[in-house]
Amino acid sequence: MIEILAVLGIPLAGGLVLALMGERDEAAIVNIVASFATFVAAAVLTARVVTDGPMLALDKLFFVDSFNVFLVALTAFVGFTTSIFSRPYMRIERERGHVNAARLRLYHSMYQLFNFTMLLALLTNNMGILWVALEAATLTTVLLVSLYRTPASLEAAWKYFILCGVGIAQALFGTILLFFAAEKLLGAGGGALLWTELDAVKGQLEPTVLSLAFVFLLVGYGTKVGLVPLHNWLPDAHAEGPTPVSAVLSGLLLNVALYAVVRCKVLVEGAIPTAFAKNLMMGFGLLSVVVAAFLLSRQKDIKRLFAYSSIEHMGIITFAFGMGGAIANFAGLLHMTVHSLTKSAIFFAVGHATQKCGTQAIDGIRGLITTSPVIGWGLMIGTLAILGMPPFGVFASEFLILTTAMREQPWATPFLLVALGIAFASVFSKVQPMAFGEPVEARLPHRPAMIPVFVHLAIVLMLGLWIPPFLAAWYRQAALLIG
Amino acid sequence: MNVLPLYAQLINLFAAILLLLSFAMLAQRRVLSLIDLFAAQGLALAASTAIVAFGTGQHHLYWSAGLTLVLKVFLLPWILYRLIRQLDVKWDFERLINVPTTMLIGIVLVVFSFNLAVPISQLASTVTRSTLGIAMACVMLSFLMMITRRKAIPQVIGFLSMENGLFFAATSATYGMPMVVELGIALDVLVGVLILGVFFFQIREQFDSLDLKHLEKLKEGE
Amino acid sequence: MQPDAISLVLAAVVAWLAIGALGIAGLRKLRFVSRVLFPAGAGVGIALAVVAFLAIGAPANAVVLPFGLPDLPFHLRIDALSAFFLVLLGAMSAAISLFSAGYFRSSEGTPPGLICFQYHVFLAAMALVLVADDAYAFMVAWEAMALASYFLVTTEHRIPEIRRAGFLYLLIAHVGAIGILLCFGVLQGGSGDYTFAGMRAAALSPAWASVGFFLALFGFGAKAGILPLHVWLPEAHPAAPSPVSALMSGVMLKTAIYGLLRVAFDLLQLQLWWWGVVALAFGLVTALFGVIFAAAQTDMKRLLAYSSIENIGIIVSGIGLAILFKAYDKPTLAAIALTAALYHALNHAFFKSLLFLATGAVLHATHERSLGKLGGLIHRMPWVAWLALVGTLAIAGLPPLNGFVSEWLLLQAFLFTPTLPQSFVNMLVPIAAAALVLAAALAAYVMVKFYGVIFLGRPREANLAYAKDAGKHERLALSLLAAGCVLLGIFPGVVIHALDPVNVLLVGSPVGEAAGNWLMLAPFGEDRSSYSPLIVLVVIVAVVLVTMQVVHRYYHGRVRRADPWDCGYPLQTPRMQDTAEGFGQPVRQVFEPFFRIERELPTPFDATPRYRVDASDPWWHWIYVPVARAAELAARFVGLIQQGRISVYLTYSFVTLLALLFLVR
Amino acid sequence: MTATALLSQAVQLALALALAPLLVGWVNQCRAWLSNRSAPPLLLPYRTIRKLFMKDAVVASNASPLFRLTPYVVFGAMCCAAAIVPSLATDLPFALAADTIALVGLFALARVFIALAAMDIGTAFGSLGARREMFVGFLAEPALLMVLFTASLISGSTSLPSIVDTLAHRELAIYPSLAFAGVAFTMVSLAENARIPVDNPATHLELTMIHEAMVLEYSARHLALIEWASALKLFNYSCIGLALFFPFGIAQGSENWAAIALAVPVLVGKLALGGFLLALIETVSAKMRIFRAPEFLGTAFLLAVLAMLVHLLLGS
Repeated sequence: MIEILAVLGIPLAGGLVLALMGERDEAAIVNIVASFATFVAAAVLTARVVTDGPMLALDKLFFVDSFNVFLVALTAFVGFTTSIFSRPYMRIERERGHVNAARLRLYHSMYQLFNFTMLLALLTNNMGILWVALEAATLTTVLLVSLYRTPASLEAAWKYFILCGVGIAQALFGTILLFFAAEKLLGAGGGALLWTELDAVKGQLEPTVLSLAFVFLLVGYGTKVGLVPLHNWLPDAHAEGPTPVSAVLSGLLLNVALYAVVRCKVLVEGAIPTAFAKNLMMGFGLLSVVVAAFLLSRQKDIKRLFAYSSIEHMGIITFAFGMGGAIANFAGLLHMTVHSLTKSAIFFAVGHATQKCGTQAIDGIRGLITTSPVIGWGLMIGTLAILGMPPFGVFASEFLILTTAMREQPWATPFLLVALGIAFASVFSKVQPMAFGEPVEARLPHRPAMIPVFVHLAIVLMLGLWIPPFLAAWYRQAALLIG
Repeated sequence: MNVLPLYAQLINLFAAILLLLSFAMLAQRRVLSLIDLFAAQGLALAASTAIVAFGTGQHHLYWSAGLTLVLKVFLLPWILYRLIRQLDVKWDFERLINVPTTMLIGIVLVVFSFNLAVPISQLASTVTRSTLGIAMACVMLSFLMMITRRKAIPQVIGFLSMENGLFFAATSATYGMPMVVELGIALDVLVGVLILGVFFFQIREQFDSLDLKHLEKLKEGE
Repeated sequence: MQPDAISLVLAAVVAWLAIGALGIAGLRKLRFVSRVLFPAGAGVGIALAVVAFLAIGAPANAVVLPFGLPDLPFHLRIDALSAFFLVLLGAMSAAISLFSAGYFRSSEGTPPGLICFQYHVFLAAMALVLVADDAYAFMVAWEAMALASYFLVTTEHRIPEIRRAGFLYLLIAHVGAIGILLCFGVLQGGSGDYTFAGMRAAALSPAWASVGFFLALFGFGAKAGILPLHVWLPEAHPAAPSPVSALMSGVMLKTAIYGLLRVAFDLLQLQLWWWGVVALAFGLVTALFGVIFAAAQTDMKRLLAYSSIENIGIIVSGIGLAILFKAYDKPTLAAIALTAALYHALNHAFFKSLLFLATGAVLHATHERSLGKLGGLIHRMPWVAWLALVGTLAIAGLPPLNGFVSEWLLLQAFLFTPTLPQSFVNMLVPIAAAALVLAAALAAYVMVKFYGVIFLGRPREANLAYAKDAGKHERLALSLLAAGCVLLGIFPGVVIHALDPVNVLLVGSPVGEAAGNWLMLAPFGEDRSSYSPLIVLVVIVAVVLVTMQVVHRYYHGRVRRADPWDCGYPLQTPRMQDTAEGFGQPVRQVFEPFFRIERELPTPFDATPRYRVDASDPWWHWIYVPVARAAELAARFVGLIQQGRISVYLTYSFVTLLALLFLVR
Repeated sequence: MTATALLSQAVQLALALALAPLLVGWVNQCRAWLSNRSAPPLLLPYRTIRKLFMKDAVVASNASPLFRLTPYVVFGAMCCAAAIVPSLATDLPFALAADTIALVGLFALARVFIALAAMDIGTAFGSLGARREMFVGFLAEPALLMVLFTASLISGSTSLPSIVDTLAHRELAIYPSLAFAGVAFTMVSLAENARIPVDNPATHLELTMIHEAMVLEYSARHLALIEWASALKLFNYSCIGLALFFPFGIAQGSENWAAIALAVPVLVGKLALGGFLLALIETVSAKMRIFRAPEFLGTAFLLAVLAMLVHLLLGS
């Protein structure tokens, strides 16, 4: 209870404080401290849930079970490491005149609020609040994406806003339909939107309405997940915002949106006897993987490249959850974890690399290993990890997903094989000369914060070789929950 | 077939008005008139919400009605008016698809939405269930409007109008969502419009116009 | 308590990893790395070989490590098959590490400590591949192996061609790995049990088993270099430092063979005859293609890379034959075919490592990889040259050296296919045997070219006169490998006897007692066929010695040195010798359809006539270029959907929504 | 393995060493007759070899030890081969050491060494000869093996004495496959022994030579050994041909000394006839361009494969 309030309250308060205190040198420190406090609170909450089991709080308004608590912990953790990374990064941006004091103030404040909205979306039990939180997350990130006020960033932010706004409006319609269906069973009071209540009666919900609702919810939240063909905002928003924002967008927001989809899927699965929801998710997942793989090969901007890689991985996770079953769900959850850790680590490395070379163009970044081995190896290892090279965790989950798919959905495997192959070729052929090759000389005015990169990669490496028992137990419970 | 109670008939009437306004917005060429139509839609929405509240005794819907009235009839149109005056974009504008075609597509969408809503409406316990189809049609029409417009402001108005359709669905088909959710939605909409307002200025500052054709640089195709 | 084999293997792996970690610690200390760490690694290799050799005949033993996936900790197990390949790994790594001790210089692009790290991780990963007993551990080790070798290949990463080679290598390795992964997905049979024990227990339908087998053939074929997945080999081998090429060609390709054997004979419980036919066909086509291309190469390491493709083809055809016999329930014959394949794997490891290391020594001495600029090194580098001669004769498949033994066995196995009940398969024999013999004969051609152009004749460049012979580490390593080639050649009976536990494990029957004679190789009895390399060697040596004695005793034995005669042509220059291109010309001409040849012919009026011919790999143009183009085209097409126009994006969402709504009603 | 067997082995080897130059002389004589030239003496090859042994060896200044070693190795390999091929009797203890496949391997060994030696001096002709020799070799070797395989399939053994035993001493059967194989074998032998139409042993016409180009740099005892070795090679091939296609008269076992004694004149007669036929073929055909050789040997290869297929189809 108190932990939940702390998890939500600290970033909210942090956002307000940062908004009020204005841009000073300490703002970045406050940002880190607030993020760290959030992380500690999340850790405590996690410990509570691990020991005591799922909990409902505040008149059933908040609900924590093994599925969302691990996402809360992950979100708070990546939020914290990103805040560490963002300090030198934004300082350099400031000194180079890309942002001014007012914008930096906006940035810090919005960063905290964004964390708040994500945590709210994860923790709430109310499908309506979930929607509100996700919409609020869109709003805060729109401001973050447009931070540089360049034509490109404005365009990206505008597209992001309109597409996600419209998308999420569909999700609201889906939520209304859900409410409409549940209200008969649960009454018009607040109960009809509470996930726990819905989950309890999901078998009796009207299938026709629910399938209709699921279409709206999937299209709505799917837009935020970045499922093809609803993904068009994603690469723009990732590429044009500040890199810490790209890191949290890719590493966290997509996860949270996918979380929403999965919550809805659980309800719909319970209500509809057919494999409708499964097939839909598998179809979207596969389409995303394939299309993203092809688009990867056309990228000239490093951040865009990894944005498409995020689409690809979201596709894989969606496919896994669509397939369902203990192993696939386990793998999907694991993949969510390792993807957000790896992808954010990559964005950290990319952020410093782009600052070092003064460009986001892939052709302009060369020979990082020679000039700054730390950034170069960070990028190289991160890329190999995200491409599914063992012994990193991404491989562990892809291993489970692919082997399961081979038996359960063999028709999908040729697509996956082709897509993963093309994705590998596209990404690696672009990253290899960036890390290797003849160096481009440049210096950074501040020491880059590379610790988060290696901490993330170390965790991912560990997850590939050894998943701590408590984490495994946790994933298993969550996998069971998802069904 | 038994006759519906008066309030239900009134709601159906307002539903029809909403749909009509949606069509009108789809066809409207002038920005200012578009805002007027949007305000009118908000008014119809508020009225219907109030009637639902009156007819069914769901008193929290009065709050919703009031909120709608303030937000969608006064506040948002006022903001938009101000924006247009400051940005000086009153003139007519071209569009992607011509009006008759748009209307034809719109009619097809309405038929489709009704078709989709009929089996669901049978299940509802509310008297106003048949409005679900209309609400869906409104959402679809707003969507269509957003697709066809090439300027930023009408696109946003389309977006807001879509919100209206959703709101109508919430109130008439289900007698309203829980209050906390509605407040949240309203807050989001308000903040969204404010942010968009800021955006308009920035876009115009960067591109000297609010034409969306300037916002087509980020792409993959050649 | 005596430690069991698997713990010792694990200890070796850990030792290698530790040596690698020490390399990181001494990142730029060349002396420390080369004088201490690499010899230590060689010591571990010897120990591993001994342990594994003792384990071949011993019962399998297993261990479960406390990490891995939650329900799937790493299972390790050593049985006869793994032990055999571990022997190979241990022996090769010992020699190659020894060579590396003298080879790496600080001028290479990557610091020596890092190379040491990557090198030992590579070794450790290969060892783990061979003892992995569940799909996950296998895949982790497999890809770690690919990754470590990738970094080794791109040691000099500033050169764009080397980066390209590394990229191509890793790409094909990765796609192959996905194939293997899917293969394991099939083999687990939906049970969710990814241990090899579980896979053995899974009852697969023939259709699923076939899917599994062909995925394995694809996946392992990509690593082994089976056509048409071979294109990375001739790129990666020249790019890598020579010890790494030796390790990759000598050992890493064999891990793919190991994997194929593991899946085809151990994990799959049934074999269908047509798998064998397909494997045989792929193997032979690969062998022929590899050797024909080797003949046309002008870069010594590329030539060896294509020769590796050839040898892999021979091994795979042996495996195909073994599958064929096994499917028709003729275990003894299957054992002979399998023995031939395993033996050839072993032989290839020895002579190919020897030759790659020799090219490494040449490369260091001359800084030249192109055959067109070498020549006459037998005078400057006698050690390397004479030891390389052993390898050359062995790889050319000449008695009494080791390459001949395995080819002999394979041909013997071929001669007994007519006992199969299927007449179609019987008709295959002449063609298959002919292809095999042709490949073997061409190999001799290729190796004469290789050896003759590098070591014999006159130096084609002036600076070759300053070439220095290899150092003592290198000499020792080369001598060990050459001794291996000879010993494996003249004591085949002993080797085959040692291989029998593998045969029993995989095909359920030993080759038989007849083959176990140390002197004589006679798998079907002496009246059917027999071969005794030792006697052949003794007789040849005896004749040579006797003749020498006689000639020198009864005649004067005087020797006078003079200019070469050459039909009296007076103005001889080294440039008038056959170049590598010239030597390859007959093969290019005869097998023209296999090549993609670009010629640049001078006209009679050219003041500076230039002749250029470029024979490139057609598979590149037949498969890879079209695939790349198709992918590019598809990408461009897919790119079109991302127009940049927001209305279009909204339309996508809208249409998606409508389509799904339409679907749901 | 008995003492008599060893003795018969020794006799056979000695006979091969002794008769090989004679066969060459005989073929040369026949060729001269057939082309209406006055014939050289029958014993000329012996005299040549003796003369060469007497001379001072002239070795190119940049020759490596490999160059000087090669003649001995080639000679050794050919002796080894001669010990395997049954010419008089089938009980050859040494034949166990190498079957037909190994025999082909021995020929290849000799070929590789001589080609390497040819490249060692680094002259234009040397490497040209080496290249062409290996070229002919890789075309001829498969065809030869196919021929031997056909015989092996018929007799169920790859050991030459067993093949001869089967073909000569079991019940008489007509093997149509052997007809094809015989033609193929003849063609291969021509190529392998540097005979017209593939090569011409009597010429030093620079651009057409193969074998002679390789041994250009050899002189004196080295050349003598090489000449002797190539004579042995011709002898071996002839004996293989006789053993496969006209095995009659070869003694079975080694106990029967009378049979062995009888086998000697039979062998000489067969060789005389074979030598004459060889000379005849050489006389009536013309030397081919080197790049016609693949067609020629390809035909041989095809015939050999056909022989095998015929055997498999007809079962005989």
